[in-house]
Amino acid sequence: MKLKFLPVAAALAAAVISTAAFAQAKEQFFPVLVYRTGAYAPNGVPWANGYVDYLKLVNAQGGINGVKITYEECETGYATDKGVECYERLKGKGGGATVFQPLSTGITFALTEKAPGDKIPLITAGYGRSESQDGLVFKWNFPLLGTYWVAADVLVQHVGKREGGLDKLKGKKIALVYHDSPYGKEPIPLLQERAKMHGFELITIPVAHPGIEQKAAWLQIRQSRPDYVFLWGWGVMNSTALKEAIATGYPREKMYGVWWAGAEPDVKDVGDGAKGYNALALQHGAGIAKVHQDILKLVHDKGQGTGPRDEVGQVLYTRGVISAMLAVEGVRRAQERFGRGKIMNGDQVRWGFENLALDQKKLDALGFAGVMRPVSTSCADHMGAAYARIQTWDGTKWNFSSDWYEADSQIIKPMVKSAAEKYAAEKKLTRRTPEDCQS
Amino acid sequence: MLYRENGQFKTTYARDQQVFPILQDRIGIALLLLVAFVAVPLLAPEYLFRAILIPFLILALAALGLNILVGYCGQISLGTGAFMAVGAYAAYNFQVRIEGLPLVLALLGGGLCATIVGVLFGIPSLRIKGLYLAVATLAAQFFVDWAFLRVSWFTNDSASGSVSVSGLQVFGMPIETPEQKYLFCLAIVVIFAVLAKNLVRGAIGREWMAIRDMDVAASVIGIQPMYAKLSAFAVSSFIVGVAGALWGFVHLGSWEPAAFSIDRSFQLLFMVIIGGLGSIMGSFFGAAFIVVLPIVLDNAPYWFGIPIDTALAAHLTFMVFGTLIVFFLIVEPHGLARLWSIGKEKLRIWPFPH
Amino acid sequence: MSHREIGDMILAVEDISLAFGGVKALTSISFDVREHEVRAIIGPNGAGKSSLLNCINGVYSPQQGKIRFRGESFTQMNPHRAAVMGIARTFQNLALFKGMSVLDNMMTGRNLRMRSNLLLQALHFGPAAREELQHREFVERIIDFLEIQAYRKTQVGRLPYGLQKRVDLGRALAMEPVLLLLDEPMAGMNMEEKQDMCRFILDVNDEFGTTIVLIEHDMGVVMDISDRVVVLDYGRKIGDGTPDEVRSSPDVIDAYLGTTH
Amino acid sequence: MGSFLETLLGGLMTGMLYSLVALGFVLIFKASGVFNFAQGAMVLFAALATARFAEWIPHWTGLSNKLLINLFAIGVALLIMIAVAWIVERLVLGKLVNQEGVTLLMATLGVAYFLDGFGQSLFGNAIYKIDVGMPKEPVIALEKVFDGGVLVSTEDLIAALVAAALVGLLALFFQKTTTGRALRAVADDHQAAQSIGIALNRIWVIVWSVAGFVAIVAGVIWGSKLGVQFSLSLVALKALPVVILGGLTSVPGAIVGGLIIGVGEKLSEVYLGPHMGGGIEIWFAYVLALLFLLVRPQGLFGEKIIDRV
Repeated sequence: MKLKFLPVAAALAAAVISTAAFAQAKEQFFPVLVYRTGAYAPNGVPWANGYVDYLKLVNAQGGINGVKITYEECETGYATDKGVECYERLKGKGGGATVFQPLSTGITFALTEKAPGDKIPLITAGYGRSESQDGLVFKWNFPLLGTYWVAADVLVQHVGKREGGLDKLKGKKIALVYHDSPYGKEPIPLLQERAKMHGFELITIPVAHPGIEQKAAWLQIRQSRPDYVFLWGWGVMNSTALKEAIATGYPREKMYGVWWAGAEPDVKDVGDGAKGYNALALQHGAGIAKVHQDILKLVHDKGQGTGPRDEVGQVLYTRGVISAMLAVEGVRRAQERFGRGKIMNGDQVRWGFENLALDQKKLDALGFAGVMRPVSTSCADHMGAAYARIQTWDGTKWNFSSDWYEADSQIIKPMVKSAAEKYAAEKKLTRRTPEDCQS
Repeated sequence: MLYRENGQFKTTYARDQQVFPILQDRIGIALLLLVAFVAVPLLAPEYLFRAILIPFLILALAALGLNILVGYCGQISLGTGAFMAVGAYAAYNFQVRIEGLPLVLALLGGGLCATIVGVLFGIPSLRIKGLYLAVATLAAQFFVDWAFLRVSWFTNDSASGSVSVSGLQVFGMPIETPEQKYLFCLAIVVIFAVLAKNLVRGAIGREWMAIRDMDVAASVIGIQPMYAKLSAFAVSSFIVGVAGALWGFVHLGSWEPAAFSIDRSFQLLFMVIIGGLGSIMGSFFGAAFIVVLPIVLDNAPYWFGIPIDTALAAHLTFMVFGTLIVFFLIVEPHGLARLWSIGKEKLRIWPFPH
Repeated sequence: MSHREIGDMILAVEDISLAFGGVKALTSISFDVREHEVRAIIGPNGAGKSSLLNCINGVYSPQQGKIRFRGESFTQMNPHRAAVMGIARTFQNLALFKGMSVLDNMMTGRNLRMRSNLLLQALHFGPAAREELQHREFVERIIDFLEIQAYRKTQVGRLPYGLQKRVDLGRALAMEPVLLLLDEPMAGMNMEEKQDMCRFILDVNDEFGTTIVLIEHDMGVVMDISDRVVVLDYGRKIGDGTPDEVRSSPDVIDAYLGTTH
Repeated sequence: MGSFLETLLGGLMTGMLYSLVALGFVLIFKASGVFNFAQGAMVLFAALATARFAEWIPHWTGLSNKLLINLFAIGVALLIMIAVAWIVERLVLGKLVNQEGVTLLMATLGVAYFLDGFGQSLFGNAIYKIDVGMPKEPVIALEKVFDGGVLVSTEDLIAALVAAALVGLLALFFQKTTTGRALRAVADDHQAAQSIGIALNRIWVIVWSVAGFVAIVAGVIWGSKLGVQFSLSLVALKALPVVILGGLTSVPGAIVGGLIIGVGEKLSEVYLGPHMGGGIEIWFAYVLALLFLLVRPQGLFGEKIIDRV
């Protein structure tokens, strides 16, 4: 058996490599890790469609300074070991992968260990490990636009404001209903920090994968009567949470979801019941901006749309678009230094991400006016922005219901530093020097 | 014509008791090892190592461990993933808490902890039989998963509950490149395979099989069911634990309990049954089949340049996989190992049918 | 008949009663077995013969009564202790280890005598290997004795019934038992198979001087080979003595007239 | 006290649904000795079929009456499940007669993989709605007695009632109808059943169809609660401790076991959970069943196994 499989697999793998080898000279290869199947598919699919559609758009507009984009999808099913297999499968293709975006905290953890060896950057826009903001330790991780600590911090700020000042949170109860996995646990340290500062009580209620069994959780909530519920769910867990909230009569107005619990699939089939439910917006919300019109015009109208047309402009779709845009702009930025119209390798792209300077003008030019705020990263700060807004579901669509909040770096910075230090110590890494930052 | 035992007379029982009494088999194995240890590291591309060979070896080891329990002692377990998890997290703790502890010791330590947990959850087997036991072992699965998510001490208080290791080395040699990792796993797997083979062909192996085949008769002969069953659980979960540690340390590098979920347990049971219950070699066949098949299936479209929607491809993989499972169970319920030995028999008497 | 002198009492069953739920299987049975003798237990189906053997080697535990074996007395045996003390047993409807080879089946009979620990066995080294060999040699002697050399490596599941019966006997003999309990060793055999089996049993009794308690239906066989006979009917003892005494006992006669032919 | 009652009720109602899924296991195990791990996949498959046809039928027929649509959809789903049962018998079980229990178990896992893939590539893999007009808003009872009253989720209540009705129906079917008796005969002894002229394969098709029907009902109930989506196939896991607690071969066992597990789970989560960091219900059920088995290895109502020599 083994003997039989070795040559077969070897041959096939060889075939893959060789095709990669003589891949057309002027193409930049983007691997696309997706999950279009399994428990989390309903949320994974629109993101993937947005991501791919944007790559198609860039090609339709002539590529990155003339460099065409090639891409290949690989199905991870949100499972870590499948994710690793996909990573290994795609990292060598098309002359070398540009950047990976696993859209899974679990996979991110695994790839964080592998990426440095292969010199391939990871973008984890709005997820991943919060301490990876510290670029001096996490050279290859880019949690652009925000981490879970940012999200949690903004939520606390918002409910504080709603109470009329953070000091008013004293004696209040906030329940965190979270997906029992690294993803769901990320915000806990920050919330505990804030709880200490403002003297509110934090009740943590884990929900086991995939999150369809929440009756007990919500009975607890009904009994402990928290003033607010933060929902850290993904996939079917979100809609289930809303349904149980209805079934146990917890007011949706007092529920706040993270930006992964604030999209159409989470509320659609709950319908009117979800009216009043709030969720964070990772900068952008839903709706058609210029970039969407371009995609409709240059991709969908050409019959090349990846998903259904009416999906364009949805929350997760747009997040996919933004993620792809960030990846592409990293390459563009790298080209400015290492040569326009050239193919960038992982190391060069990393520099690009480290020196992103997407000001409002650039964003408007790209068609992202009104979708997001400027992002500017540095060697030390791999996040680039820490802003978010609250959006509210009115029964048919998401509307913004707050203006911008910026996460309090006073609180997050030290946490990031100490966590990153701990990681560096475990891995026996030394912080990067200014010289290294120039590279 | 080449495969014959004619003229190979065994003059002593010692000769007769060799693992591979037939010369050609010995040569075959020698060649196989030569290829595995020398040729493969030289020839195979990185993807083959990282995505196929290393997972194959580690899961084959786990399947080997499970096979001792299910195949030899007849105790069905659906908690294998849990024992892998115990091995992995225990090894992790040994590594981070004991400064400069050699990797091998950490792995074996992981194995030992898995043994303890395994025996603990094996105790019900003294009263519960068959499918009841199988489902009961799920208790281990879910409890252990939960414990590693909840008790932050196990994960060295990492905020996310995910742990990671790096800078692996054995006797001063680093285990970083795929080749090194592959050879390290291969060495461990070969050693364990030999040890396991010795066990199952020795006294304890006979006790396990006796319990499996006819427990009353076994006890009449003087075999103590308690000792036989618990020793099977112990040996099995030790091997499984080491495999788990390897899975975390060598393959993933960073993991969370989800890496050892119930799906893993089922996957391993598949390997054992498809490969062949009560066969060391079967564990390898099964592992190869279950690891390689899905990858081949969902790579196939790209290799043959058929553009196919990712979701559809994944679903087709599911369907083909399920169908093949059923197909093999129908064709040869005793697993690939049986097919293999039948093939050998045919070859031995070829060209004469009888 | 064989010429070896019967020794003194080795096994005594004293007033044994056994019941499953309400059903009485045995009611106050008593009898004894002397060293080196061949003791037969006969009786119609469901007379409780097998249950009696199961009590003797502790598979069942009787509600009342004692079993005295080699001077020690037990209110209830357990299989392991019985085995350790040298009681071996074959089964009415074969209880061989179907998945294992003839050789391995017999080797299990030696397990009690194997001392080397798991680690040594795993390394298959030094004492472990040597031990394995010694016992292999012993088992080979039994294989020769039972004339099944050709089937050493065959899975017992694949053997014809008659041969399986032999393996069953061989497995018991491998234990070098002091007392051998045979549960219908000739059931379902044809004439010459029976003759072979008789020969084996007598030889065992002769050469190894093993005491034998056997259950058998075939009256002819019983009368030929056994020194003394116990007769059971509906779980009660209705006769005990030499074949001739039993044959002439009225209770036995009508018990049998009542059931057979 | 009020909260205790709520938890108890919640547990009982969830338990009723567990019983329903468990029943699927028991039926098949009784008649064919197969421990059917495909039960979960069948629930998902049935739910997907129902949900999608409920969407499509209006398009095709222009039908507008919700009740009719749902009935039609369920009807179609039932036909499909019968087809599945027939195919499974033909292509899988029929070929695996008197194999080891564990081999059959693995075969059903194979079937499960196939159904998961097939169902989703046929019907899609987004979240779909089953709207059988279940009331969503809860009612508060006994407000006089306890402060805050006792909250009763009407949806769960109805679901539980439907489940209970179905369970009762099946119990009757087993006791009264000739087919039911035939099934029981098969369960007790395959050879004997055949000898008195019961065609096994026919029986198996029937049983799997009945299990398919149970899957539909379970699928519709869970589906309208959670939305129809891959995760539905995981509800079957919740039924495993139920079947071993109740005994693999006992219909009443499935019912009582379901209630015990349901209540045990919820009480443990709500009252023990907070002290243990939460999320314990996932293993509590199993540990409960395990401890129970130590006392009664054959489960609550399972037949005792005596091995004779």
